[in-house]
Amino acid sequence: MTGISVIHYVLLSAALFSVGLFGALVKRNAISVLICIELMLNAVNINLVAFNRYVTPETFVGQLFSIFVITVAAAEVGVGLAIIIAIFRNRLSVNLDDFNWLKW
Amino acid sequence: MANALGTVSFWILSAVIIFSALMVVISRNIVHSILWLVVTFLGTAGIYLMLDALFLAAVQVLVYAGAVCIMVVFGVMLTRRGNIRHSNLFNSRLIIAAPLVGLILSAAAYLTAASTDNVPLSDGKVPADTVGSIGQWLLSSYVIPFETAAILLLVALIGAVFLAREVKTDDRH
Amino acid sequence: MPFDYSLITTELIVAALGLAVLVLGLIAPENRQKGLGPITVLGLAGALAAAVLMWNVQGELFGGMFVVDKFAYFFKVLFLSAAILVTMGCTQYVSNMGVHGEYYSMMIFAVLGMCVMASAADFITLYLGLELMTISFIILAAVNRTDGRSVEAGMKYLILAGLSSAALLYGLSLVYGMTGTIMIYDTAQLIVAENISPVLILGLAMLVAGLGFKVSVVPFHMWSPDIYQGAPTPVTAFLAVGSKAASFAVLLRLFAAGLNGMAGTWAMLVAVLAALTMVIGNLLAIPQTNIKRMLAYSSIAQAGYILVGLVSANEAGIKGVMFYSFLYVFATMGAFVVVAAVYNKVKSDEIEDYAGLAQRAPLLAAVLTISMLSMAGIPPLAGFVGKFYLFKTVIADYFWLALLGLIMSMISVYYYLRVCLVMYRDEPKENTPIEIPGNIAVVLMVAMLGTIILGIYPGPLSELTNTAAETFFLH
Amino acid sequence: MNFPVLTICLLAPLIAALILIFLPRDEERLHKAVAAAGTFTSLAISLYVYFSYNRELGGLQFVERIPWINDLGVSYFMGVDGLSLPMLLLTNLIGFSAVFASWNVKKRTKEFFVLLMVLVAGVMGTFIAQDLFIFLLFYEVVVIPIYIMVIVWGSSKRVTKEYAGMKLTIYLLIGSAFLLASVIATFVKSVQITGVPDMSFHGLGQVPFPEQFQIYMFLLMLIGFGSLLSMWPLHSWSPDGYAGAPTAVSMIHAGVLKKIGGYGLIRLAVYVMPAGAAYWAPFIAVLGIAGCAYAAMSALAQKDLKYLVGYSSVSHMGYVLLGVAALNSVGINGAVANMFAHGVMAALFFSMIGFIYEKTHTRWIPDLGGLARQVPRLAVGFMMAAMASLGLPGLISFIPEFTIFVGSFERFGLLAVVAIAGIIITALYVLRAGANTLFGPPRQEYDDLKDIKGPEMVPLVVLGAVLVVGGLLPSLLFDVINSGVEPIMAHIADYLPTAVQIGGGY
Amino acid sequence: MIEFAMHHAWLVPLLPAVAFVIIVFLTRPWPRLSSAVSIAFMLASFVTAALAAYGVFTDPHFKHHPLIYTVRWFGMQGLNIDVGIYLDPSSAMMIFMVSLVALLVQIYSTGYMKGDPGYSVFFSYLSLFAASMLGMVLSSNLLQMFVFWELVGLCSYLLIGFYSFKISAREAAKKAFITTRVADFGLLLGILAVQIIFGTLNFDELTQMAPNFENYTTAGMMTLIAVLLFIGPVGKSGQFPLHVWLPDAMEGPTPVSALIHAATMVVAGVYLVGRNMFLFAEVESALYLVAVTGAFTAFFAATIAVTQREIKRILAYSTVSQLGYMMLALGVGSLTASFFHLWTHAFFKALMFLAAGSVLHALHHKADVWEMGGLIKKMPITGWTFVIGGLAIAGIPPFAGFWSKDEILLAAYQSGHYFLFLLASITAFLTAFYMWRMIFLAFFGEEKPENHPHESPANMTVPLVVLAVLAAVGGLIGTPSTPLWQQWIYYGHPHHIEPNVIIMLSSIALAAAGIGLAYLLYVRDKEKTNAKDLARRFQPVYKLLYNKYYIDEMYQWFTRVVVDGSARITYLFDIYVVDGIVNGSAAITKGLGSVMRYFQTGKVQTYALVFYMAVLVITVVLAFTDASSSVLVMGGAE
Repeated sequence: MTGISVIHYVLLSAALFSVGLFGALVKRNAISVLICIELMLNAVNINLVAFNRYVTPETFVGQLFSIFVITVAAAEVGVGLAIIIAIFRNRLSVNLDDFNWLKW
Repeated sequence: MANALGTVSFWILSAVIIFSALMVVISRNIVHSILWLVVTFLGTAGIYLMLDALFLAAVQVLVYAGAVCIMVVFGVMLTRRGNIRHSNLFNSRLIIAAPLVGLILSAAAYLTAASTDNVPLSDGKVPADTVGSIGQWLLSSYVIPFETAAILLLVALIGAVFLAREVKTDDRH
Repeated sequence: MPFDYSLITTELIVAALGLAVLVLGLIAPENRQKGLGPITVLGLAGALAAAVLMWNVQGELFGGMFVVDKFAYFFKVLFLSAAILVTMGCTQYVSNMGVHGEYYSMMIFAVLGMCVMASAADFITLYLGLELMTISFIILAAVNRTDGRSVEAGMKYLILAGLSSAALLYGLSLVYGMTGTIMIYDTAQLIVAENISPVLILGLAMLVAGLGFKVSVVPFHMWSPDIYQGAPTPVTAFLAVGSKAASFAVLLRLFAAGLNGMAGTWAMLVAVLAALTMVIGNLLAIPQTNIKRMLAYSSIAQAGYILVGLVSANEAGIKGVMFYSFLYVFATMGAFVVVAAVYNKVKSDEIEDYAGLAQRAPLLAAVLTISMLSMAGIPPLAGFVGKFYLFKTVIADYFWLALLGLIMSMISVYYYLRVCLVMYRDEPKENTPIEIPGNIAVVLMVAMLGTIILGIYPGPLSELTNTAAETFFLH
Repeated sequence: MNFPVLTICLLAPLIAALILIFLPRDEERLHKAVAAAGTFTSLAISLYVYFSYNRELGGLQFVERIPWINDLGVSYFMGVDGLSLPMLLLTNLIGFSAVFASWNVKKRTKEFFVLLMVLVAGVMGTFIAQDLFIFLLFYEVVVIPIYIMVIVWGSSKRVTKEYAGMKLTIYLLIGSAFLLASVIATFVKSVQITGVPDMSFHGLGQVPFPEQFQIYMFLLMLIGFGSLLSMWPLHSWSPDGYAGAPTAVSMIHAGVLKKIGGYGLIRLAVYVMPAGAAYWAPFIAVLGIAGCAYAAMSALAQKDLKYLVGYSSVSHMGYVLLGVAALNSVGINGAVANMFAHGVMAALFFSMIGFIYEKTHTRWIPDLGGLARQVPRLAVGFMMAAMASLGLPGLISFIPEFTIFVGSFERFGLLAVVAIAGIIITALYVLRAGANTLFGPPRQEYDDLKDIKGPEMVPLVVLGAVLVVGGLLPSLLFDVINSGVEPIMAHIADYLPTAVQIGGGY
Repeated sequence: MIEFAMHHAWLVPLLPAVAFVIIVFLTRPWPRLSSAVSIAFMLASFVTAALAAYGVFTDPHFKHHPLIYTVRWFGMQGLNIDVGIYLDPSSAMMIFMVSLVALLVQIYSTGYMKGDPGYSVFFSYLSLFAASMLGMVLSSNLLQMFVFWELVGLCSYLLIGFYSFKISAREAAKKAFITTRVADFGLLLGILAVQIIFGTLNFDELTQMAPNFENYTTAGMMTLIAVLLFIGPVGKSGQFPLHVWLPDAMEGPTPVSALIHAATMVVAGVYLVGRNMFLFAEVESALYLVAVTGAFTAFFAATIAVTQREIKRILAYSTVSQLGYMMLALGVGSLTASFFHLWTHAFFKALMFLAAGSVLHALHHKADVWEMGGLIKKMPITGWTFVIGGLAIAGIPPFAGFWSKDEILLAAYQSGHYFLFLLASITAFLTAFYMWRMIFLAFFGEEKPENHPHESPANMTVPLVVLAVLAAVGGLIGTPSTPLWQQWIYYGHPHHIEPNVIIMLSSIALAAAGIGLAYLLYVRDKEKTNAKDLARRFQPVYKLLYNKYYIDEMYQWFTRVVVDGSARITYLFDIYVVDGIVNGSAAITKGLGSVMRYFQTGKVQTYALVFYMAVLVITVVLAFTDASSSVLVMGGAE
């Protein structure tokens, strides 16, 4: 593999992470932000899997790690959506900027 | 040949992932976003395949592209209000966030590129029985994280049910 | 690989208790739900007893992934004590809220997550412990669904915790990639000062951010005032104590042990962050009018003090962190239990509604005062000794930090005393005394006496933390 | 001495406080009685200790030492020497008097006396602790009770009592932050040098700290102790604080609490950091002198009695600093003695002002006048305090001042003259205050004032007696102090510069 | 008995002190008892003093070897102070005189103060004063002397302000205290310098050291010390320019004026200089300063006295003037003359004050001599004793004042200070004039119908008579033919000054002229037109004199404008600058908190933004500053 090294994957991960971050920072919709966080976690997973492949191919450390990350991410989305639903009932909005009762 | 194929597929997959991810962010309609998200996830699964992580690719498709996205769609439906076409707008932070993220990306890219020689590369072979090995690992060395993850899922489940449940008026005595 | 279950007795008890309470909560009739509180307390006490009894039983599981040393035990004892205190002290608050099973089980699972964190010696265990704790807290923060603020707190915590987890993970993945291991103590050998990959700098920043978020270090602190204010008081209390202490345990393992080779890179950074944290935490606490928010800022400042212990990254520093975290339990629990008790009666967290508390409930006023002063580090209360131990470790190299810390802690007295002013000087709006149920009184007395005794006679705890800190670098 | 006399002395007020907590709220007389009993016990014990202290032997006596925190080398180390003994006695004299000066407190007596007892015990602790750490434990115990007492029982005038209390508290605390930093650094350095943690004053005194280190540390300690001692220009908490505080607090604060600053300066800063002391001495002297003159001038412009005494006490502390800065036996002897003297005098002053305020509801000098006719005993007390304040021979403060003058004149020559000139200004403002308050045509509105009597007389009798006895028999004070100062001087002698002498040898 | 008295001379001051304590703590509610106690103890003290004095004056050994016994007072390394008794002819003379006058004044006061609500207190003060004064006289070292010096000042303060409800009394007391305090500042500095240079304050040791002062210090320093020490007496003995308090001190009850502000306390300064002659004698210039101050004060006060109207004020200025004489004598080096005048002055001035008190008593405190007249008929004892006093002070032989004043003039003349001698002589003339002006106005001439004077009771007149006798014959022990005084009281060696008949005669002539002029202006000229005419003609001078050269006003201006002004400025500086910094930093801290809290917008993505911004900053800073990272290394050498 002369063309593609681990660094390419890491760079891809960085890019994906940045896109996710960008989305998380600029979207109004809470669900959208949640999605973007998932993008960031995905980026991490790319990192983990790539390092697993190139650094520790014999063990599955990286892969295992990403499996757990996926698990946690799923759980987070579940809880997240539940909370979004709860707060939507309360405020009739999913715009994160509306949730500013707690401030200063 | 294999290398060339690998290189080409990497670039294609990368382009797909980044483009779809950008579309996730850019779409003004949240449903479109979710669809683009699926594309991203699928692209990622492709990357996993390239990295010999077959099981993970499968998990990615099942859990992410399937379960999570469906869940999110439900979330959207439950909280839908007003025009769906404008359900996923930008807020006013764009002007700061964009350069910020750009800078983070450049810093990360610069540092990553600078560390090319520092990665402790290994020439080891990937064991053939991926799924079996992962199962072995999970239930031996990684049993504590595994059990913790189990409890975590339980917690998330209970919590999600609890939080999303309609608050009954007689809930409070 | 031998698997010694006895090493995870504490975790097993807690997990079992959590499941039991969850199930009981589901099946118990409405009017019996109150019984869950005592059950929780008893169960946690059992786990605490186990942790204490196992003090000398040390070992590792899975080739060092799960380390059971005195350092871990110490923190487990701390989490469990805090959980017991907060559960006991806030039963009334919880039953007013009307959520039992879910609340108690989440609380217990949060403790479980913390226990896992305390022992975690690899990234995966660490991450899962952390996430178990975090998700429990997200749910706990939003547990009072009828209160918009509570849900908002949950919402904010969810988003920000997700973002910070992503940062943490990203950092962990880079460390993993640059070393090829996820074992913390192995990284210590692999990362040496002479050879640091540039990308590890990014990783380091991400790790600092991710864990700094959990311990609310400025500028990663911004979530905490909002969440502390919005979440139900017992949750806030436990968040302030447990979450913070567990994250410090992880922070110590990760930085003082794992990234010790990079200490030259991060020591100054941590020192600056600690200084920032102290300053911003204290300054922003000054204008607050809501006591929970004020305590939130104050606990940010506390994190700044504790972070000082990390700067030196040696046994003395770790000992300082442990010592301070422990006494911080008493102070914070004392303060928040009072806040909960007052809320039960007054239905307000505004400082102005504490008027005349000294006359309505002298005990509450006294405990709140003493707790706050301990946080400020006024001798002879425990906080003073704790600060002494912490600042002792940096005074030779970072004198400015120690001086700044001491000055800021004296400035903090300003806003603590404003509460005292209202409690002691003002006449109560209504003159009925606030009765204090037995269990709350016990918690308050424990918190108060703990604060005073640790301050006056810190010898035993000091010895204990010394031995615990000694085990830290042994792996 | 196996019997823990000092511990009992320390615990007596605390036990009284504990009893008070369990007494019912409305038993006001009982509260006062318990408080009086507690402080009396301490007073009796400290008198016993004072007079049974072996002056020929000197050194630490009545020692109790129990290991306390091993890794910090801390021990519960109680003992008295010639330095702490007068301060211990002073604390209890004033504590006891303060109870009676508060005899007319009506509001929330229980809390008041609980806090007062804690206050007394805290101050006492600083003076008998021979371990730096234990000293620090007691050092700030008192700040919070004082704050609460000021805001609840204090009085507002030019500034609100809330402001005054907060200023007092925060100011002193921030000052103490510098002290704490230096203490921690000193400790760490000492462990570095000797390898053995030891927090006792004696132990730290034996450590050969590098000179540069001593100079830095001394400065920090000076800021810490100096702000407590209301060293110019760190004094601005003092007048406001005293004005806001209730009588008992003003008495204890001006009387003894401030003295912790001077005491600590000698016991810790000078003793442990002699090279630093030698380096900074001229600077301290200048600040001391500036304080004397400046505060005296400010006092001259005051119309509120408590402000007047507040500034006056700043001025007097200037003398103490000057004595310390002299860094000779005479100067330090004088400084310690002056702390004692000023304590007694200031306490008496504040208690009398307290009574005046209680009875007339004003402290504004132009609103007063002719009280000598209506409340003669009060006037006697006031005048005694005033006379002591201006350093009248025959009362306690003259000899200490004289001693300070001798000590500082020897070292600083003409510089000291400015401070000595302060006695003129002092006389001016003190006499003006006395004259305008007590003398002149009696005012009708005060015709039916009741003179102090019964328990109210206690401060006057106790403190007045000390004023006179100490003035007539200064050796009672000086012999004890000297037995404490001599060892310190012997210890630091090597570091001191040779004295600037006027003319030839002496 | 005599031996006992001498060796227990500490009883002399102690006895009145005991009386003070007894009165204050026990007998205060019973006025008669209090006065009895006071007088009894004073009598005992007087007897002891007399015996001790007798002992001293019968044994020539004491001329050069004072009887000293001391006990340790307090001490430390570098400063040891004793208290003790120093009994030599001078102090023996002083204790005799002081206790005698004090006794007489106390007896007198039983009448004068009768019925006063503060009767007991008054006696307690008198006792305290006597104790302090006697203690001062007997002091064996400078510090002890200073202690009692201040205590007499205190008593003076208390007694001047005895009628404290009168604003004038209150102010006068304050003024007295503060003025003397200013002077004592100098004295204290002097004492400090002595302590530091010689290492001791004991008179006996200092007496040994002073002649060899070069071993210790320079002449300049010695002069400075002497001048500093002299400042104290300037204040206490009412020398120019610190004399201002003394006339005002007349606000006190008249016995007090007699005792303290005429006979005893005010001469303390003279005594102090005399006691420290060994220092002054070493430095010519200091001595000259003393002489000039004395002479000027004598003249200056006399000029003021000429125009004053109140009886006690005239006497007060006369006291200032006479004190100037004494200082002059000291300054020209004659301790003998100075103390001799001190001795005679004590009697005649006490006598005059007491007599004046008797007058005031009779006239219900009407003080203006112009409103009196012809009193001698209604008050013969008072009047004639006053006349004796007047003759004595004017210097008419053979009354006491003549001999002592003559001694002074002689000493001044012989020392070669002719100008001072001239000044002193003019003063003698003025003294006779203003004194007799007062006597003529008050006691002779027409009676004023609105006055209803009556002679005072026996307890007041008896002391007058005793003092009158002493004023008449008290000088006979120092006449040229019987120079007993000169043989006992001196500094160094006895003066054998040849009597100078010319000086003697001229002084008599001047005195007579003064009296005569007074007679012409105030007795012969019934309408006093000439006097009034003179006053009118020299209106500016008259006003200047009548207003005491406006010195009080100058001082008042100084205190009000300079002192109070700078006090005000200091205070404003304190609350606005020093406090301003404190409050300012507090405000900044609080302000920062209040401003920064608004960054906490409550919007979750803002928080996230800050979070990642921090990540960026940390990364960049660490990557580009940290030497241990390889980034820099890569960009550098490698």
